Amino acid sequence: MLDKNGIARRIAKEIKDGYYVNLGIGIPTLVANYIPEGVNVVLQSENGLLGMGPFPFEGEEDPDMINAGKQTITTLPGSSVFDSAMSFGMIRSQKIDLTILGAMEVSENGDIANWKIPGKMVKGMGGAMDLVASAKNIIVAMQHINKAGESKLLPSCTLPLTGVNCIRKVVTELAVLDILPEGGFRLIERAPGVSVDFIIQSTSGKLFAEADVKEMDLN
Amino acid sequence: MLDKNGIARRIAKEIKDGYYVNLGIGIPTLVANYIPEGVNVVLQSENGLLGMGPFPFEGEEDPDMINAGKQTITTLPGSSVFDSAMSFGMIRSQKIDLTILGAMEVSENGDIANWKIPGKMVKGMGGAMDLVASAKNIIVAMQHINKAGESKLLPSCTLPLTGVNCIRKVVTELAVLDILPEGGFRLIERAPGVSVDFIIQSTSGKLFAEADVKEMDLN
Amino acid sequence: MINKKVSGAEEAIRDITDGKTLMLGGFGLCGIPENCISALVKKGVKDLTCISNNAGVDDFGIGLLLKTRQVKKMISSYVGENAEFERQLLSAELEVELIPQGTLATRCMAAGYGMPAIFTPAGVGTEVAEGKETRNFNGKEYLMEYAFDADFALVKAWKGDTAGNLIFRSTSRNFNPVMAMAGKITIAEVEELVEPGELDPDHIHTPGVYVHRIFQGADYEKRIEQRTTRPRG
Amino acid sequence: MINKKVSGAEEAIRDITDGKTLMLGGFGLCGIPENCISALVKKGVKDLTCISNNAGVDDFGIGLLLKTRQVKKMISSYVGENAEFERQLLSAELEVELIPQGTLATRCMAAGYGMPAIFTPAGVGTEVAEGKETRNFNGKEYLMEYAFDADFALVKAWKGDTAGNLIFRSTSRNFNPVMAMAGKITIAEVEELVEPGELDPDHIHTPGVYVHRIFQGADYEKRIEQRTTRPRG
Repeated sequence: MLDKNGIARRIAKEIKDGYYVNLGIGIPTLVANYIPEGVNVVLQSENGLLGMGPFPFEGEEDPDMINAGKQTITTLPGSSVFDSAMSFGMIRSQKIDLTILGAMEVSENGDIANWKIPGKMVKGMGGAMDLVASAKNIIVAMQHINKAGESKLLPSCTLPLTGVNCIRKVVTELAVLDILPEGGFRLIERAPGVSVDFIIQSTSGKLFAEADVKEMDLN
Repeated sequence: MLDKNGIARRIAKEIKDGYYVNLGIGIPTLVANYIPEGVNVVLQSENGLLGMGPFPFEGEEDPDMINAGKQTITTLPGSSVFDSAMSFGMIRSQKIDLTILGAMEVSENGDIANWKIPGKMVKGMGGAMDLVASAKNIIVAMQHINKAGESKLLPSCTLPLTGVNCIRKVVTELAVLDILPEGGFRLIERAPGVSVDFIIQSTSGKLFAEADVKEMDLN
Repeated sequence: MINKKVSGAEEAIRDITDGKTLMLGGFGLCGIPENCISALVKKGVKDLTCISNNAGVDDFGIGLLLKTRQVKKMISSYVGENAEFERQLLSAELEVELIPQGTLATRCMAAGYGMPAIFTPAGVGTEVAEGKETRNFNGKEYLMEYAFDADFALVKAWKGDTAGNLIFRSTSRNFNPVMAMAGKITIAEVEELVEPGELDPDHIHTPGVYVHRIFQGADYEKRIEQRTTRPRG
Repeated sequence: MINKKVSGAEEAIRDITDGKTLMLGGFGLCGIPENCISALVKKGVKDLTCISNNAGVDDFGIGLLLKTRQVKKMISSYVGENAEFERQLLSAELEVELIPQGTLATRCMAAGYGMPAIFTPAGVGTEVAEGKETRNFNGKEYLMEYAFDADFALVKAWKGDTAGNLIFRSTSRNFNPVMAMAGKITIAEVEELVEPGELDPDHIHTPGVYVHRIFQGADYEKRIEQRTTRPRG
């Protein structure tokens, strides 16, 4: 079973040289730490930046330079700043090659819910609805099961949706799964030490799994 | 009867302190020469400039700094440059207080034609269609009669239209006229030495003219 | 040039009265019009509708206006990090319209660009789409969203000149330029106000035509919401 | 950063083949991609559809491509000042679609901003409106105009870096930034190409994400179309 950093490490392997990538808040942010040497990527932050760098050294934080998670950051040489309309313009026109974001629930037909728990929590969708509606290539980083052991990979989402029929790949603490265009999860890789049976038990949406599915390579 | 500079001089009197003004090609360009001292205006050029200044001194022409007539120009302190989309954005959202442009024909219901003579001349509408469709305040600078003595202020335009029901004020070599919301030209001022009768003869569209209409004050 | 300079925040907001719709620039606490917000609190104007990506935190930014109950309705994309806000929302003391961040930005831009409506795929199939017209272009569904209609836009820039030209610094740009274009009256507060001619025309982000009043703000706190650092060496 | 640098115009336009749709930046002869146009003439590629505000003059700019009959269709707003163009148009050798300048700019922007269509009042009630959907918003009529779909955008900037970031100079900016956003493949030629980090991120007009290939152009003529001056003192 993977921890958050393990999920981030596995997702980082999906990033190809020359990609522009948008990283959501939470586990997706950690992905930046695992991008392989020699793979040139540019990170977009939807508040208006291309070329996000690491956190600043202590004492060098600049209140005017933050990412979409409101964290103080730095920029890399070749970065550019723009306004929010242009930022979502480039997202809508699919200039961003890969979007990585978190989810509370994903359904077997690629729906995603991640912005609201009625009566309990309303933080808002931020840029997530724009991202999932526009991106050509989305990876969801999420927990496969909640603390009660219930699956979050469902036949259909129970929470208010963020986007419909838009997710094609999910990476959890247990597995890497594709979502098939015709519907249903397909098990691609299992996390180290996790059995196919456990993944089957932990997935309440329709799941296609072969018995000999390979274990993830995290290196 | 006014010459081109006279028309420009009369129109300049319509410009109020604090106006943003777009000047079309031809007579409208000349208006800039007659803006009274102490009246602060900012000239917009729709190729992407606010704060247009006079022509440069000889030898100081900059090929990167032109106006919408492709003339080399200078800028005044406080000018700003922007792209064509923003330029027409500010035109559509009515940030420009006054638009002055030329016309081949104007009709008694405020239609204007100024971009095409079928089979003979096709230069294109440039920004004129955007300007007349959006501006809240348009003054047309034009010849009242053509070389054959025929009126260009018509019951309805004969040439392809640039805009419909959008012109409210016309300044010609003979007169200043309003176009009434309910239709018809209304004579406001006559040019020095021009009789009301001659203006009536020279206007083929419906004209409302009182016998004692005042002469223009050009100073 | 046309001189847009006013003496300060109080003069700038003089005609903001109860019930008006305001746009407020900023993303989180970054690039927010601190001086205008303080002046609104001091003035005590009520029943405001605020269009702003976020709602501040409990004791800063728009949070200050929420605490004093001056806001009737918030139109935002993300309102986490504000307990008082969540309380007023869950108790229905505050109207809240949550809309996608890109839709928020583009509805501002639409107003500034004189476009009455725009099409976006954001929110198709979700509760955001309820009651909205959808339209298919090239096999993809879009929502039609209307341009905002705001009485005032309050923006914060780094530098400005008295002709109203604005330059923003780093990611404090965010919603400020699109809101500056969208307000019927746009009020800009800047860290440094200079004379016309001191800003390079090619560097200006918001041309002065969009700005009706400008002043140099005082005592900027520029609070950091998430201070993240890495160890040296 | 991702390196977008190519050796020159020939490599940059290598896959522009007969029948493609191109956007070309510039207003009149100001800010036009001189090197790319020369390379297209040399390559002899034909049946091009060119989206550009103007059509150049007889012996410069897009006029060079018209003279060699490489253009099948022009989509422009203003085509005066070009006798060969007028001849081909009146003899129907050349297809021409004239559209309002603001509509041209906004249809580019729509493509770059992922908006399939926009609304504009320009052309309502004129022949430009023929066959187009109209819609009333708040008592005013608008035309619905579609985003452009261009295979390539060819733009000219003043400075650029190898990451594709562009800065334009004075009014040579014009259509270049909106076309840069709109091309499926965007090729930028610049007067000065620098390394990433040499351009201030706050001064960049076109972020590198929009630019696929960039090169430093040679021998810019930057011809002046209307040389107007005033007497000294």
